[in-house]
Amino acid sequence: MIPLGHYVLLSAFLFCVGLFGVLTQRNAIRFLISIEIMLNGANINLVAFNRYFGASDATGQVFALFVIGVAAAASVVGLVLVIAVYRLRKSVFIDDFNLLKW
Amino acid sequence: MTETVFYIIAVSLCVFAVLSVTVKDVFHSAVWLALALLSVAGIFLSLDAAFLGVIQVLVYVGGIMTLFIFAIKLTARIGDRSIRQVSQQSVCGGIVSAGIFGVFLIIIYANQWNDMMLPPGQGIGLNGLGKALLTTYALPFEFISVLLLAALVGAIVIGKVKQ
Amino acid sequence: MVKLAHWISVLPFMAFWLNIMFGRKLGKLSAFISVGTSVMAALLAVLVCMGFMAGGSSYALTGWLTVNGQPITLGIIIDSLTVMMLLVVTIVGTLIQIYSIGYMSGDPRYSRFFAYISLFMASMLGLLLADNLLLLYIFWEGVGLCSCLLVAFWYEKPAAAAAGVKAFVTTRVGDTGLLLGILILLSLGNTLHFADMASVKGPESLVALAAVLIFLGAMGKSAQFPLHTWLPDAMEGPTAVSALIHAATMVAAGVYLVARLYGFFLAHPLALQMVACVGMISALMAASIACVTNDIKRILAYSTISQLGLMMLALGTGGYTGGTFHLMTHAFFKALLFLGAGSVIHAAHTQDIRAMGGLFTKMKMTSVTFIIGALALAGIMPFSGFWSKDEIFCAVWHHGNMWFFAALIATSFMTAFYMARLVLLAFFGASRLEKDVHESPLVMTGPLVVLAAFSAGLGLLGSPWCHGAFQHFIQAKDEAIGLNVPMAICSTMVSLSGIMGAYMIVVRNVKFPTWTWLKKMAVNKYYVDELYEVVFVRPFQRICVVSAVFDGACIDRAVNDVGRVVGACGQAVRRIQTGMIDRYLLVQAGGVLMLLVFILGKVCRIF
Amino acid sequence: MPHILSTIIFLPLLGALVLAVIPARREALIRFTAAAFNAAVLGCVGALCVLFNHQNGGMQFAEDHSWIGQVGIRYSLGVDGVSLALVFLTALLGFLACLASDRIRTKVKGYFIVFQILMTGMLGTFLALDLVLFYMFWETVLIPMFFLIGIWGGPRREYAAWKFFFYTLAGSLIMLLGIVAVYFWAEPHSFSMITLARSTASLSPVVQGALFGAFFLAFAIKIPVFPFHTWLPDAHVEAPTPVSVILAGVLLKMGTYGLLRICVPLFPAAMTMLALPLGILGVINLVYGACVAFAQTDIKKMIAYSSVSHMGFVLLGVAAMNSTGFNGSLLEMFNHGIITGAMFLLVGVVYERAHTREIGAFGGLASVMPRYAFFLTFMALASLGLPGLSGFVGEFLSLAGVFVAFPSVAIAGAVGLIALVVLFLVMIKKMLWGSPGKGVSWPDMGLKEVCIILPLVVITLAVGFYPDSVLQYQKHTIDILVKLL
Repeated sequence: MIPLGHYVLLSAFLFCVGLFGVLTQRNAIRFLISIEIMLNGANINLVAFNRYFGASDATGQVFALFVIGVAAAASVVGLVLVIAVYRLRKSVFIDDFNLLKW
Repeated sequence: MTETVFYIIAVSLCVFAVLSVTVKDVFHSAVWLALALLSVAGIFLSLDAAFLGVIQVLVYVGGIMTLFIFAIKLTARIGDRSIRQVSQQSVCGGIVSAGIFGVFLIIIYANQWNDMMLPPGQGIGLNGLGKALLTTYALPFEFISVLLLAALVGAIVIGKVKQ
Repeated sequence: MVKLAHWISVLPFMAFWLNIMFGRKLGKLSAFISVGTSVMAALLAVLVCMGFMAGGSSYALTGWLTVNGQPITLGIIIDSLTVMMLLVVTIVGTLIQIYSIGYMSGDPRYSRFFAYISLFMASMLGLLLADNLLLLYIFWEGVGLCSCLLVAFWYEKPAAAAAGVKAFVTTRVGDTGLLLGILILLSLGNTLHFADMASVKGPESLVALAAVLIFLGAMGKSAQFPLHTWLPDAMEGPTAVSALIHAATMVAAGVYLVARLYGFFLAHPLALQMVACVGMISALMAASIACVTNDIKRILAYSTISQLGLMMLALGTGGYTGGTFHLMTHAFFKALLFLGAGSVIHAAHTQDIRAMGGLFTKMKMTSVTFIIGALALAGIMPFSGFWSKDEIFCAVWHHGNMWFFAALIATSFMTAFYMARLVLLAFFGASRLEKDVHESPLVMTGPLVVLAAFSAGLGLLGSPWCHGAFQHFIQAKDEAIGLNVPMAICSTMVSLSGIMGAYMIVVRNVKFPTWTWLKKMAVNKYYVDELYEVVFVRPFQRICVVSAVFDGACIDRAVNDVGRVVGACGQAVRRIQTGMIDRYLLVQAGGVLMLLVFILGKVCRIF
Repeated sequence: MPHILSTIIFLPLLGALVLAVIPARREALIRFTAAAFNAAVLGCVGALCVLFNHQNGGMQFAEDHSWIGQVGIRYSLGVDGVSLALVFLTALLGFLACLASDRIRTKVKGYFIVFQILMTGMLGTFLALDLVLFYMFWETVLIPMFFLIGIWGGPRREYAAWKFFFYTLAGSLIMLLGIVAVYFWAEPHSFSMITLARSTASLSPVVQGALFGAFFLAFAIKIPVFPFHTWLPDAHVEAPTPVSVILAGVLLKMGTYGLLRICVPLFPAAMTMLALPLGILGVINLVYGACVAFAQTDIKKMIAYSSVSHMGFVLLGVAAMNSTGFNGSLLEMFNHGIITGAMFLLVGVVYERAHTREIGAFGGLASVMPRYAFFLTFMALASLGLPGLSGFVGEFLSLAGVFVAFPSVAIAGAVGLIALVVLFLVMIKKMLWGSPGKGVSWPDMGLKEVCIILPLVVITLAVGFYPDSVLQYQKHTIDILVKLL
């Protein structure tokens, strides 16, 4: 039998790896990839708690579904933006887009 | 038996995630991500959330990954590999994320529910999930469709090449 | 009749406003307005004198101010001293204004001169009529202002402008003493009215300090020792001004103040002692300087300081009649001498007596009157100077100590010496003038004759022939009336020896073995001016420049620095916004981490 | 006239609205209506003076309506002996400054609208009896003055305007703190000065001292007291002449009025405790102001510093803490407003002809402009405290009052007076006497300029000869004030 702790540990690990990815990437697309990893980490947590605690109702799973939906919408818009910016600045690296500085 | 399967999938998931984040080439990173998403689907199955696993495979691996591949192909240029992918502040990022992971570990091990075993009985089935979706969560369900539509239209508008 | 006394001061004031407002249009007429009002004032003064003889008394006019709960009322004081001074000032003032019609005839600001003269007359007469110290102080400053305006009348000359400012500031230093004296008396709850000045309540030391401070005001106005430097410089003004203000009236105000507060001063022997000492020092010092100066007006200026010193000496040693009598006679003959000098300068266009000579033959009227004045000043028998100086001799002999008497003898000797020297150099001997010289017009010599008559005859009032009329009039309390024959012989001997000395030096040019360093000191006026320059004027200017620089550099910069510091902080904080997204995310994640640590540590006590 | 005070305060505001309607190019009409409204205000204040009952020292023509109910802030106005003279001074100087504003040629409409708002602010400050209302009017004065200096000023106007604005604002914010603190510490929570006067007296001296410190800082910057005075010369040098008249004539008095109206009745224990430091500050103001003024070459800066030293006298009067001292300081405020207002008008006359303020540029003006010379000499003598003119009476009463309390301070003040005398006499010598320099051939004062100066000269003479004409109004109020101590 798998204790709940392992699931939570797994999702925490995924979340932190995603966070590390977000903090260190220069490429905008890898940035979005890392965000996907973080979101999946959260999903695992949701479903795990739903299974272990409230198995009778489906709140956890419904939320996981919505997370997937929203993540999809977000990454679509993110990628399109990256492509639009790429078309303008011929670069995908985040530190090139620093117009909004002092 | 299912424990060993779960642990195999979990470890592979962790490896894929780490690889996806650290590998040099963007395309390889995307591929590792796909594998990671698949293993997440596996985890869902082990949690008796079969529908979710399927949705995960369909939406994430099928939909979003193709998007990523397209994006990578559109923006990747030759010689991209040589450019340094990791920003100067990788060390700080690592420390902060490790710190947060450490805090999470502490939270996990400081709580009593982490060694709780799987309660008997099956998780909620598909019809329970469907009933919940269309009754208590009907409003968010409608919203999510509107959201996806908006994202769609927005992506088309932004992505349109101006003459 | 006495109730009209305040008009004596108001009439010239009206003349002042008329001349100021319509000065340009009036032109020559302004002279007649001011002389007219002056004559009316003189007549009023005579009427008031007769009214006083018939038992007139002081009267109050209106309430003015309440200070420390003490109502101060304005009033007019009528007593022998005031009446005497009123007569002196109005008569001398009128004669001098008549004289200055001729003297100032060609001046472009003719009407403004007479306006200032009228304002001066108004203030001086107001000063005499004031019945309390505060009202006196107000007119006291008015007189100071007029002297400053008139000294700086020809303000094109920088020397005249500087002299005017110097006059006003030096007298203002003295007046601050008077003001502080008034403040002390007020703070002790006295009413400042002259009537009850004798019985002043308050601690002995504080009231003595008030007396000394009030005398400081008198010293400033009467150009006594420490504050005398402005009088010789005030000779820059027209000679008529010097005659009226710096000989007869304004400088006498200090002596008048001491005489007016005589009861108050008598109650504090310390203050009287100081009056006598200051008088002695001023007399000796000024007389010595006068012996060696060559500018005719400066000789007379130093002579005035010296004579005022004698009056202060007399008052200081209890000689109330001596002081007041000399005050009256001195006003006339010193005015005469100044006007004579003015007529000489008007004709010879030079003020240096060594460049004059032989004027006696060319300017008969001026010379005769000038010599009468000189003899009166020297104190020769029939003239007024002898009688008043004799009173001082008696007073100092009876009450003063030996030092004062020795100083008196020396001053009389020197007075006779420099007057004889002046007369001999200016009027006799060979004429050293380039152009020929003609007598001044009648409008100038007329007043000279009248003044000469007064200088000659006025002394008899105090002589035994009129059996001490002046002493009775002035209600002297303790004087022994009657001529003290040996004292008279002694003073005459001193004066004659002074004249003989001058004759020997000037005509026979015999070289007396005088002490050279004393002569050098006297020529340089005992370096008092330079001392004040080094001690007061230059440090004040330096303090001002330093404080201006301090104000600009320290306080102003401090305020601006506050602004700059805030700006600098703004710059520093601004650098954090680098525009790099991952930098923001890192800071955000760090924030989350710290938040988690804080919450878990503090709130949930997990650590 | 039930609401005469409100009409006096808001008439200029009405004027501003009317001016807003007039098209900008009709400058003559704008000037005329502005002058008309100011004349109307002066008329109302004149009527107020006539209707004012001398014997009654308390508040007259009081108006009291609730304004912000929840907190208890009331719209309460009132005039008594202390504020009557200053309201008259404001109305008079406002009217004369309005007449003297024909030198302003750029953006005339904006100028007069802002000028009217300034008038409202000033009149309100002197008539308000509610601390918050007082604070509101105190702030409304700042903004128009900032624009008046900032837009129509001299070359360094921005710097001067900003400095003036921030300096005074910093002080008044601390005063706001004080107002709120008083509201909470006083027993019956209220903002009205009258009720507070009764209740704060019971506070402990330390608390009163702290509150007094907060209020005093704002007033000290406005008066200005020694360390906080550096904004004054810059503001004066850069302000156009009519604004300079108002700045010197009225704004400085708001600080000292605050002392007399708020600090004395509300914090009597603190005032008596801190009277000596106040006196010492007054003497420093007096001597320091005169010394620095003596070393200035710019005539306006010299007069600005000289008004710093005149304010030293007002501080001495307040430090005396007795009826003579208060009478003296209040009279000195009125006289200083009249005299320094006239001095700045005269400087404006010369500046308009010579377009320079360097004293070295003038010399021998007396032979070129005799009428101007007469007025400048008259006003200089009045400000150096020549007896017989109004300057002396205020200074004398202040010195007499402070002599009773602290003799040494009074002696230092009297000696400091000599520096003031030297300052003004040397100014007269440099400007008027001496031989006229080359190019010094300007026309003498015109009829209009004389008519503007004349009322001030007449008032100076009248108060100098008969000070009771002003003192009678304030005597009884000050007796009540002294009884509070």
